[in-house]
Amino acid sequence: MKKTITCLLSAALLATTPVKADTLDNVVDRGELRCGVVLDFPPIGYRDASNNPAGFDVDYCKDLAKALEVEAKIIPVTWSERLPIIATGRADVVFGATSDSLARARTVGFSIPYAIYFAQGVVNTDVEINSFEDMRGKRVAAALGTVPEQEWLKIAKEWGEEDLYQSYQSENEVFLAVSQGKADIGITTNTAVKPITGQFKTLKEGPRMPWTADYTSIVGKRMDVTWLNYLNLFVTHQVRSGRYDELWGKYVGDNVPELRIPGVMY
Amino acid sequence: MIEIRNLHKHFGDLHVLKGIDLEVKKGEVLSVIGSSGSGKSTLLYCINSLEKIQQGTVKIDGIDVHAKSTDVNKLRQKLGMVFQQWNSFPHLTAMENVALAPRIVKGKSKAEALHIAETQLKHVGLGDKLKSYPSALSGGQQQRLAIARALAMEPEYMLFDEATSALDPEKVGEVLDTMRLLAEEGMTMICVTHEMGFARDVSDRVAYFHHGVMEEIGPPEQIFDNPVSAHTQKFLANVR
Amino acid sequence: MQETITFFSGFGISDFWFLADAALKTLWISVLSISVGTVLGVIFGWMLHEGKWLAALTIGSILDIFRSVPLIIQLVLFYNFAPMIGLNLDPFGSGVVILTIYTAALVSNVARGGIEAVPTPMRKASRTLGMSYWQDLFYIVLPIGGRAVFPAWIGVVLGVMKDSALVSVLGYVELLKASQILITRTQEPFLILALAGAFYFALSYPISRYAAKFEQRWAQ
Amino acid sequence: MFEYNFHWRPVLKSLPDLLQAGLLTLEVAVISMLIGITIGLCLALMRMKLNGPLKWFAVSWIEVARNTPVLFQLFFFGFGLGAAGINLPPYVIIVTGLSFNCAGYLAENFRGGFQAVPDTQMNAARCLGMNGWQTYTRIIIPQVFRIVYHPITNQMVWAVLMSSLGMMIGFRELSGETQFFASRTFRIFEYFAVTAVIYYVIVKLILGLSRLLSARLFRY
Repeated sequence: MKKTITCLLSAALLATTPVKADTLDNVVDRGELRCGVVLDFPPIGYRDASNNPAGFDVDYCKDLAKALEVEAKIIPVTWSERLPIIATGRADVVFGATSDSLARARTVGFSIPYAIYFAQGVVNTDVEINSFEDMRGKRVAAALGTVPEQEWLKIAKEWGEEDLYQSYQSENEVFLAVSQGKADIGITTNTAVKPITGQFKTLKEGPRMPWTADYTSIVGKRMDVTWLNYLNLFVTHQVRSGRYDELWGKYVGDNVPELRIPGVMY
Repeated sequence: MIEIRNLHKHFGDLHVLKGIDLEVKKGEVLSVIGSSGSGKSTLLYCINSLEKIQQGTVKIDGIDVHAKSTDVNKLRQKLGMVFQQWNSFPHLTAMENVALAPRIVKGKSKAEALHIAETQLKHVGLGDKLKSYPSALSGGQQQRLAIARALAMEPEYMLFDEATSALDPEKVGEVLDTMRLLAEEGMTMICVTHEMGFARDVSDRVAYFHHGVMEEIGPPEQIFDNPVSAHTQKFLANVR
Repeated sequence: MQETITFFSGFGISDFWFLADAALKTLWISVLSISVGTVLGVIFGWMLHEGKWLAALTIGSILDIFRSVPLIIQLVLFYNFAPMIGLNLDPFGSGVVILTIYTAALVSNVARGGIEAVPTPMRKASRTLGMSYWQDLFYIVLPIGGRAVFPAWIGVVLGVMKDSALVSVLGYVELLKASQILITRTQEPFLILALAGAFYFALSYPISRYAAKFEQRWAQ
Repeated sequence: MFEYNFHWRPVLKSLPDLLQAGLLTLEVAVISMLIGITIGLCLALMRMKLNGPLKWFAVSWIEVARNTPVLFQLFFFGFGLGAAGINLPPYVIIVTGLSFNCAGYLAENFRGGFQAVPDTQMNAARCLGMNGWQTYTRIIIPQVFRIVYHPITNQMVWAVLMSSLGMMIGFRELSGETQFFASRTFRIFEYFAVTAVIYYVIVKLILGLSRLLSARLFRY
C-alpha cells in the first residue's frame, strides 16, 4: 500500500520537477545555504545569551555562504542526525565536527579535514580519574552516535564493562549527567573541556583518550563530487586567508592545530 | 429481642423518625406499613446500623447497636437484610454469592460454605441455578438469591425492606412465598412492605407509620378491620 | 582567548519570554493539527460507519497503524521519508502532517462512536418527519452524538497537545525543546523544567476543567 | 526515482537485538502498569474518600500526570531530580515516569469505575457482616475491575507506545536500541520502519491477549 503511494507520488514529482542539477547550482539558485550544525558543542557550536546559534562551526557556515553569495540557514542537529540530514537531502552541508571515518564515507562524502580534535574526559570532582587506566570500573558517558562512543565501546568490550556505559542525546546532557553524578566521566573533545570545566564547579579536566586524533571534515552528498571539490577549496582558502587561525583563536584559544597529516599528501 | 426506645433520626433538617418505641420478640413477624417517606425503611437501616441515630437506643438481645464499643460487623451477623433492589453481586455465581460471607466473615471452610450455599439455595427454590450468574436470573430469582444469601449467615432476625416492590407483578408471588415459608419456620422478621395481603396473613403484628411517627400497632385484624387513627383509615382506604 | 566569549549564562528575564514564545508555538502547532485532524477524523469516522467492512478493511486498518506505532517513531520515519520523495518539509511541516494524521486516526474512532451512540429509532423518527439523510446527520446525529463523545474528543485534544512535545525530536523549537536549549545554556534543569511544566499545565488544565464543567451541565 | 538507496541488510543483521529490545519494552510497560494500577487505585480512593493533605496530594498527582507531556515527566525524573542529587538509572527513570503517568490516568478510570458500582452493593455486603476491607476487596473492586478492564487494556497499549520515549533518555529499549543502531549505520529510515512493524505486532498481541483474557475472566 505504502509502496504504491510512494511510487505514485514520486512519479508525479518526476513529471513536474526538472532534472536535478548538482548541489552547488542548487544552492546558488536557491540563494540559501542550508547548514546542519551541532549546537550543543561549545565552543564549536552553541547558543549565545539571546539563544542564537554561535561558535566556530556557525561562523564557518556563514563564511561559506558569503563565499557563495547566498544566505546562510542554520539547521540545529544532534550528533546522530548529522549524516542522515545529508543522506535525505534536508541540508546541503554539515559543519558538525564529523570524523571522516571510512564507515561513514560509505554513506556521505567528506571534504579535506577542517578541524582536528582529541578525545578527552571531563570528570566529576568527587571521582579520582587521572589516567586512562583509572577508567576501569567507572561509569562512562558519551553522546550517542559520536566517535568517542564507538571507540570507547570497543575498549569497554575488551574490559567487559559495556554495562557501565550510558549514552545521551547530546554532549550537554553528558556534561549535565557527569556533574549530577549520573556518570563518573564523560568523553568529549579537548576543545570543550576548558569552557565546560569553567562552567561547572563539579567538573574537572580528565585524561586524554588513547585513540588517534579526530580529523573532522565538512559533510556533503556522497555522489556530488563537484560540491565536495568546492568544499575542499573552501577549507584551503579559510587557512590561507588566516580566517582559520582567527576563528580558532577566538573560540578555542592558542595552539591552532595544523591541518596536515604527516606523510600524507592531500 | 429487638428493643427500640425513643429513636430519633434526622437527615439534616429533615426529622425522619420522631421517637419510636418498639419491641419485637423472638419468633415474631412484624409488618411495617405506611406511605413512602414515612420513615419505615430508615427504621430498618437504624436497626442494623447502616444509619447513625441522633437520640434513643436500639438494643438487640440486650446489646446497644449504636454504642461505640459494639462490634457492628459481629452484630450484623445476627441480622439478615433483604433490600428492595436485590443487590446480588454480579461478578459471582449464585453459589459464590451465598458462600462468600460464611467463608470470609465466619471463617468457614470453602467446602462447608459451599454446602451451606447449596442447602440455602435449595431452601428458597433455586436448586437448579447454583452455577448461574445473577445476570441470568430473573428479578424474583435474584431476590430469592438475596434471601438465601442472608440466611446463609444463620441470622436470628430478618429485615425485609420492601423486598417485592421492585419486581414485576408476576414475580412478587414467588418471593412472598419464600418469606411466608421463613415465617412458618419461626424466623423473627420485620417486613417493611406494601403487600397488604401478606401483612394480614403472615404477620403477628402490624405497625402503621406516618410522617416518622408510629401511629398504630397491633394484630393485623385490629389494624386492618378496626383502625383507630384517622391517618391509618385514610391510608388503608387508598390502598384498597 | 582573545575576546571574552561566554558560552554559558544564567537564566534571565528574556529566557522567560523565550519559553513563553515556545509555548505559543506548541499552541500553534497543536491548534493547526487538531483542527484539520478533527475534520478529517470526522469524515473518516463517518466513512467507517457507512462503509462497514470495506472501509474498516481499507482506511480503518491504515488509521489503526497510526494508533499502534509510537508517535515518535512516526515522526522520525516521516521526517526521513519525505525528502526521499522530494517533499522538503521542515520540522514544523513534518510535525503538522504527522500530528494531523495522528489526530485524525484517534478522532475517527471517536466520531464513529458518536454516530453509533445515536439510537436507531431516533434516526428513523427524524426520517419519518421528512428530513433528508444529510439533514438527519446535521440536525440529529451531530448534536446528540457529538455530546456523547465530547469528553472523548477533549481527551484527544489534550493528548495531541501534549504529544506535540515530541516534535522536538525533529528539532522544532516548541516548549520542550526550548526548555532543553535553556537547560543546555544555563545548566539549571530544575528551575527550567518546573517552568516548562507550569506552561504545559497552564495550556492543558483550563481546557480539561472547562470540559468537565460542560459535561456536568449536559449530564443534568 | 529517489536519490535515496535503501539498505536493509544491516537492519536484518541486528533484528535479533531489536527483538530482544522489544522484550525489554514489554517488560518495562508491564512493570509500569502493575505499579501504575496499584498506585492509581490508591490515588482514586484517596481522592474520593479522604480530605486534607492526602486528598490534595492525590489530586495534584493526578492533575500533573494528566496535564503535562510524558517526555517532560521523564526529563524531570532524569535531569530534574538529578539537580536535587537524586540520580536514577535510565531503567528506573522510565519505569518511574511511566508508572507516575499511568497512575494518574488510571486513577481517574478507577474513580469512574467506583462511581459506576451502585452504593447499594456496599450496603448489601455490610449487612452480611463484612468489614470495610472485605467489602472493598471482595465485592467493590472486582466489579470496578470489570468496568475499567477496557480502559486498562488501552492504557497498557499506551504504556508500550510511551516507553518508546526511553530513547530520549538513553535507555535502550526497542526505540533506543533502534536509534543506537541507526546512529552507527545512518540507516535511520530502514531501522525505524522495521521497529514500527515490531511495535505494531506487540500492540496487536496485547489487544488479542486482552480479548482472550476477558473471555475467561468475565463470564457474567
